[in-house]
Amino acid sequence: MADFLDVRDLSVGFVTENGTARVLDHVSFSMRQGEIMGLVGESGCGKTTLARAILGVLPDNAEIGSGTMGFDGADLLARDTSDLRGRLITFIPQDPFGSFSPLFTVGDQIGELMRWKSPERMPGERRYAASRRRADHARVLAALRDVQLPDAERLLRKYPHELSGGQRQRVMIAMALLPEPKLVIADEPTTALDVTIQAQILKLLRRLASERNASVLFTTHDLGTAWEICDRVTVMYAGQEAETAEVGDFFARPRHPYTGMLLASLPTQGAALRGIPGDVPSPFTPPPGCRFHPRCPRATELCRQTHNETAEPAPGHHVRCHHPQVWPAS
Amino acid sequence: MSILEVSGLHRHFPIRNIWGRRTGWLRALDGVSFGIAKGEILGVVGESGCGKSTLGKTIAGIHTPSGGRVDFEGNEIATLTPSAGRALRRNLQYCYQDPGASLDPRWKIGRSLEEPLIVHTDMPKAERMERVQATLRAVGLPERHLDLYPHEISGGQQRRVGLARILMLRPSLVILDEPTSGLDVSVQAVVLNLLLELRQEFDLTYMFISHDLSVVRLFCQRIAVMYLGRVVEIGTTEDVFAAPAHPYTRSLLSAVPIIGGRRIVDTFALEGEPPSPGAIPSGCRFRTRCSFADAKCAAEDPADRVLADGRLVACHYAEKLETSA
Amino acid sequence: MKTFRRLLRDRALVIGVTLVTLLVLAAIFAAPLSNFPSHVTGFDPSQRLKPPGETFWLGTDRMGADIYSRLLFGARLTILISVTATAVAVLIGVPIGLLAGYYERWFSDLLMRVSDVFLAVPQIVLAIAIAQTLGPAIQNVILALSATYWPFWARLVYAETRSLRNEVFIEAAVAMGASPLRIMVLHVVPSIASSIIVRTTIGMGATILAAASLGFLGLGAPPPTPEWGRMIAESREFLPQAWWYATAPGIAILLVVMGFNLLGDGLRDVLDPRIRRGS
Amino acid sequence: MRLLVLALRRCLWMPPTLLGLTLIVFTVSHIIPADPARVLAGENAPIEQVEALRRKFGLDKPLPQQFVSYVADVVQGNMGVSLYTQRPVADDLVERLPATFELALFAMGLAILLGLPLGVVSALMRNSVLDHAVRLVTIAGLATAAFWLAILLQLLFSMELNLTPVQGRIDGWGPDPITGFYTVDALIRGDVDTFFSALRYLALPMMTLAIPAMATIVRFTRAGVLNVMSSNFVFYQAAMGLPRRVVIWKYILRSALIGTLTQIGLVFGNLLAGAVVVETVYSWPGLGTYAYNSILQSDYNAIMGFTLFTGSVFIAMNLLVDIAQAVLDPRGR
Repeated sequence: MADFLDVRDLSVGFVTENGTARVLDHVSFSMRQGEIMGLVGESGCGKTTLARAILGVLPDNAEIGSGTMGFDGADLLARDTSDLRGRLITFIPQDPFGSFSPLFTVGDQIGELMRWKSPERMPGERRYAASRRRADHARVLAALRDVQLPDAERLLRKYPHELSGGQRQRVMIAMALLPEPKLVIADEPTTALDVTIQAQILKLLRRLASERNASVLFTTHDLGTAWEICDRVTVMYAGQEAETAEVGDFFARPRHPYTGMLLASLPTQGAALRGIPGDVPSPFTPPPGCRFHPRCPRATELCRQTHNETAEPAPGHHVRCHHPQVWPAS
Repeated sequence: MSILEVSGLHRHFPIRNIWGRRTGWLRALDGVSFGIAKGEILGVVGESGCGKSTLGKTIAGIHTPSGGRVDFEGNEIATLTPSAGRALRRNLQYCYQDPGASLDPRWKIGRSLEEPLIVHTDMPKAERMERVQATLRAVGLPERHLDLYPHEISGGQQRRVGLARILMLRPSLVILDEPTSGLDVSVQAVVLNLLLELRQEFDLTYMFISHDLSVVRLFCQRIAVMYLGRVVEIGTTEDVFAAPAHPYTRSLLSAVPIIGGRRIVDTFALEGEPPSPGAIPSGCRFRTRCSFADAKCAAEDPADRVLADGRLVACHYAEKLETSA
Repeated sequence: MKTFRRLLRDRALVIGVTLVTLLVLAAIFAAPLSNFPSHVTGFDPSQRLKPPGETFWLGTDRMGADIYSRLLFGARLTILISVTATAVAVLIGVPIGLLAGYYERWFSDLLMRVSDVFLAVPQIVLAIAIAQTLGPAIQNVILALSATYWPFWARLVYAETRSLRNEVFIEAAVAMGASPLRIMVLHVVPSIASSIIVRTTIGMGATILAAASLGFLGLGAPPPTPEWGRMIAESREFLPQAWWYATAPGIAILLVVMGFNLLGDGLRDVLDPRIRRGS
Repeated sequence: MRLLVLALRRCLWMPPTLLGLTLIVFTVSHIIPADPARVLAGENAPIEQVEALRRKFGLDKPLPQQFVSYVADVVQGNMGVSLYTQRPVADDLVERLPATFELALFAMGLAILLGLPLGVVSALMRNSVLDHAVRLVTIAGLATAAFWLAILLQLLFSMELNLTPVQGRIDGWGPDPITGFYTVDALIRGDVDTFFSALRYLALPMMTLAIPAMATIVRFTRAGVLNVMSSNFVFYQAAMGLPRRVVIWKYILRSALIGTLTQIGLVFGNLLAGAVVVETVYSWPGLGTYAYNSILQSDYNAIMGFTLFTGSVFIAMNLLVDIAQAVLDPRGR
């Protein structure tokens, strides 16, 4: 099955007063139709930048150094994607509260989305015909019921500040699925939620994604969440995609040293706590070659000098490392 | 001998209507009782709105309690005037989620560390500086940091200075409010190790408030689970994680992802969201979401009961619940 | 060195600093700089209403006095009034705002209600009423302006202190046992100092405008002391022939007030880099 | 319902504030000057006349009693008699009110009509040539003395280009009042010539008052829009590909307006204050000229009446702004 989203050799830098932050370094990354792809990594690893690059909403001072982004037959980088956004690719934010305008009701804001992005809208349509408005309204009510929100009609009349965190995130999921997108980009959607609410949202997202056969790119810094909901997982480190694998393989037989050490420092492991010595490199002065080499026990001269190509030591298991043996056998 | 005994602690915030008249109470702490033994690490867990931070701040004297007793090292400190309370609370320090944020950005680090000694002791200057340097070394920072401003050092180093400031008065009990939340996994491990070292070196007792159950499981010896302003279960970490007695604790633990283990997307059952602390249900506060609730739960708010294995639980049917996870 | 370079790059600040320095220099060296220092009180009717030329760079007024020299000496008055009035307003307003903001008790509301009442009356109107009853004199202008401007600082300091009150490092200082006075003096004041400085700089500009308006209405310093506002009032009779008579003092006021406003804006960014640029 | 209660609560604050205002005005007129009676009678009035005045106005009674009687008078609308016009001050104020309000409303309208869009556009096109031009004009606008600007405009438009009259409010006698607003009355009567004549007179004073007001509005709108543009919901709407114009003119503008609204209340207050100076330059027969003349004559009661009146208008204005804000911002409800 052809890869449905194919990011190749993508480099992104942010031009600032004190130099350019090279946040993404020749990242290649792909997703298959209908799967939930995890994009994990610690803060500052570039996962949010990658997600926003796909969405086409990088800030003005962003500079795309290299790379192509094939999606549904077109190169996202080459064209203005505002017609795709909200239609074929939709977005679920981390902070549901801030993503609503406080001055309009929930109904107004969902209505606004449907006006421009409803699957029934003809491209270039100017007038919002009453018939389409009614059909969209029915869709909205169905979608809200689908995300287990009782009394949808009354909810539409409420203002965002009258909803709880969990309710708002459910509305966000409904809004992301209403345009019947091919790809949903969820940027840390459960990070701001309590653990019992997070569990409900993950369960809901998993069910809806499979029912609608929509692919989901799910970014998170919490490896537990990735284990819960993702089919495949990619871990990022300092702007490089260190390792990608099926979720079982990824957690059981990690091959990239960073993945291994990261998993080892998880509190759930019970063993004595071991952090990862050293600090994450600054994007302004990234180390040459593999960016993990200053902290890597396996680092050799090769890692320090040459660009780390992605190898596939096992089927479907990609590791961007010169020594991709299974961890911890160093 | 327990260093801290809390009994029936209440803290209510008034709810005012548009006319400014009080129409009800936000019962953030609704009768909390527990004790902490010397040298122990007690974990206090629960979701947002359960009152765990309010509990920490009320014990530390930042909030004045609406009722109940707090005995710290033998002295009753809940009902004292702020100034009298402050003297007795010298040995009890409260550590904010980001200890670095408790530093005045316009003060040099040395001065921030010296302040507690100036306020509480009449140590001469030389002795103060000597203790400042010793404590700074204890948290693993070089002496030259004394002349720097907080924004001139990294977030991690600021966190260490914040901890050093708390240790200046050589407290015996430190209340840690969510010290690891928002931190990346690798940084979390570094912070927890530092806390353990400091506990060793300064013979500290910790009250560890957190919503992250996997960290609490690793770090604490005993755990108190809070829901809507009350402690619903207290027990040793092994017992609570092995066989949770209270239905809420059970749901809470079943919501924690276990890498390599069962997936909550298949097993998790709890529905709905906790009611607001301003409108706590009658009887048992968890009954609106508990699958075992019956008429008795609706009528009577269960008192704290001690089970056979010494565990404390606030549920009428704790023993009879079948052990299904 | 880096901050100095950043300062230079900030055009608003540079222009502001130059204009304000020019004002100060003009005031200090009014005598040597001016062509006709005697014209501060003396005059020469034979030179009445001369247009700008070599001798009278900015022309002469109805009494034949050199406008350029009178403007220089007027600068002294402008600085005297704006500095003293603003200083008095700050000395009254800041403590009130600090006390009202730090303590959340009955008197903080009372203090704020009182400052609301003062704010309810447009400044210039109350200043007129006060200046008029006390008669035209510099100290009355200063009293009138400071009496009506202190609420601006009370309001500003109240808001800043109230928002600072729930900052973590203040709550930590309280929890640690520092006394309220110690916290106010050692923590609160230094933290809000930068916004007070910014507000004071901009306030100077506003005070100069108000002082000029009082002068224009004849409530400022009595003649013959050179006062920019009154010079413009005098010029009205002789328009449009003596166009320079009205324009010169007006431009002086414009440049000086602009100087203070730009200085204020520039300082806001320099003193408090946390506030995102471009506001 | 909540909104009504909110407004009512704010109204409750009005009487005490007004009382406070009266106290200030009373202090200024009765306590500060050494001998109010002497000031009232005038410098060279004989002693007997001063004594008569002292008894007449009860200035010999203890101060608190004087204050109570002063408040009692004011409440009944009796603000004493104006020395200058020999008529009750209250009547003078009410008679001259429409002229000032017509001028103020036109100036405010112009300031908002130009200020808001300019503020939004200069925020959207940040650091463009337009943005810098607007900021320069704004800073100059805020630094210009209103009375000087008035004289300059007179110099340019009236005297040099004589497009507009130098002073006054209308040719000959104004239309007999229905609302007291010349432009409105002219329109009601369909009398086009008077309408345009009134407009020609309004032009310069309106612009003089509008420019500083507009400068303030541009400044706050620009800051408001910039602030809102960095908020999460603007990013979310961009991520969902909503048309840029919808995001700007519907969502961003409305949020930015909330902040600007409070400033508009302040700006209107300063506009009223500015009228004192600007009306005198254009000898516009409004409250401003009345206040100016009463200053020249040191006509006590008139000055105090004017101060009290403008203060109450200002307080009412702030109340209106608060209510409008509660209407616009559902979180307040």
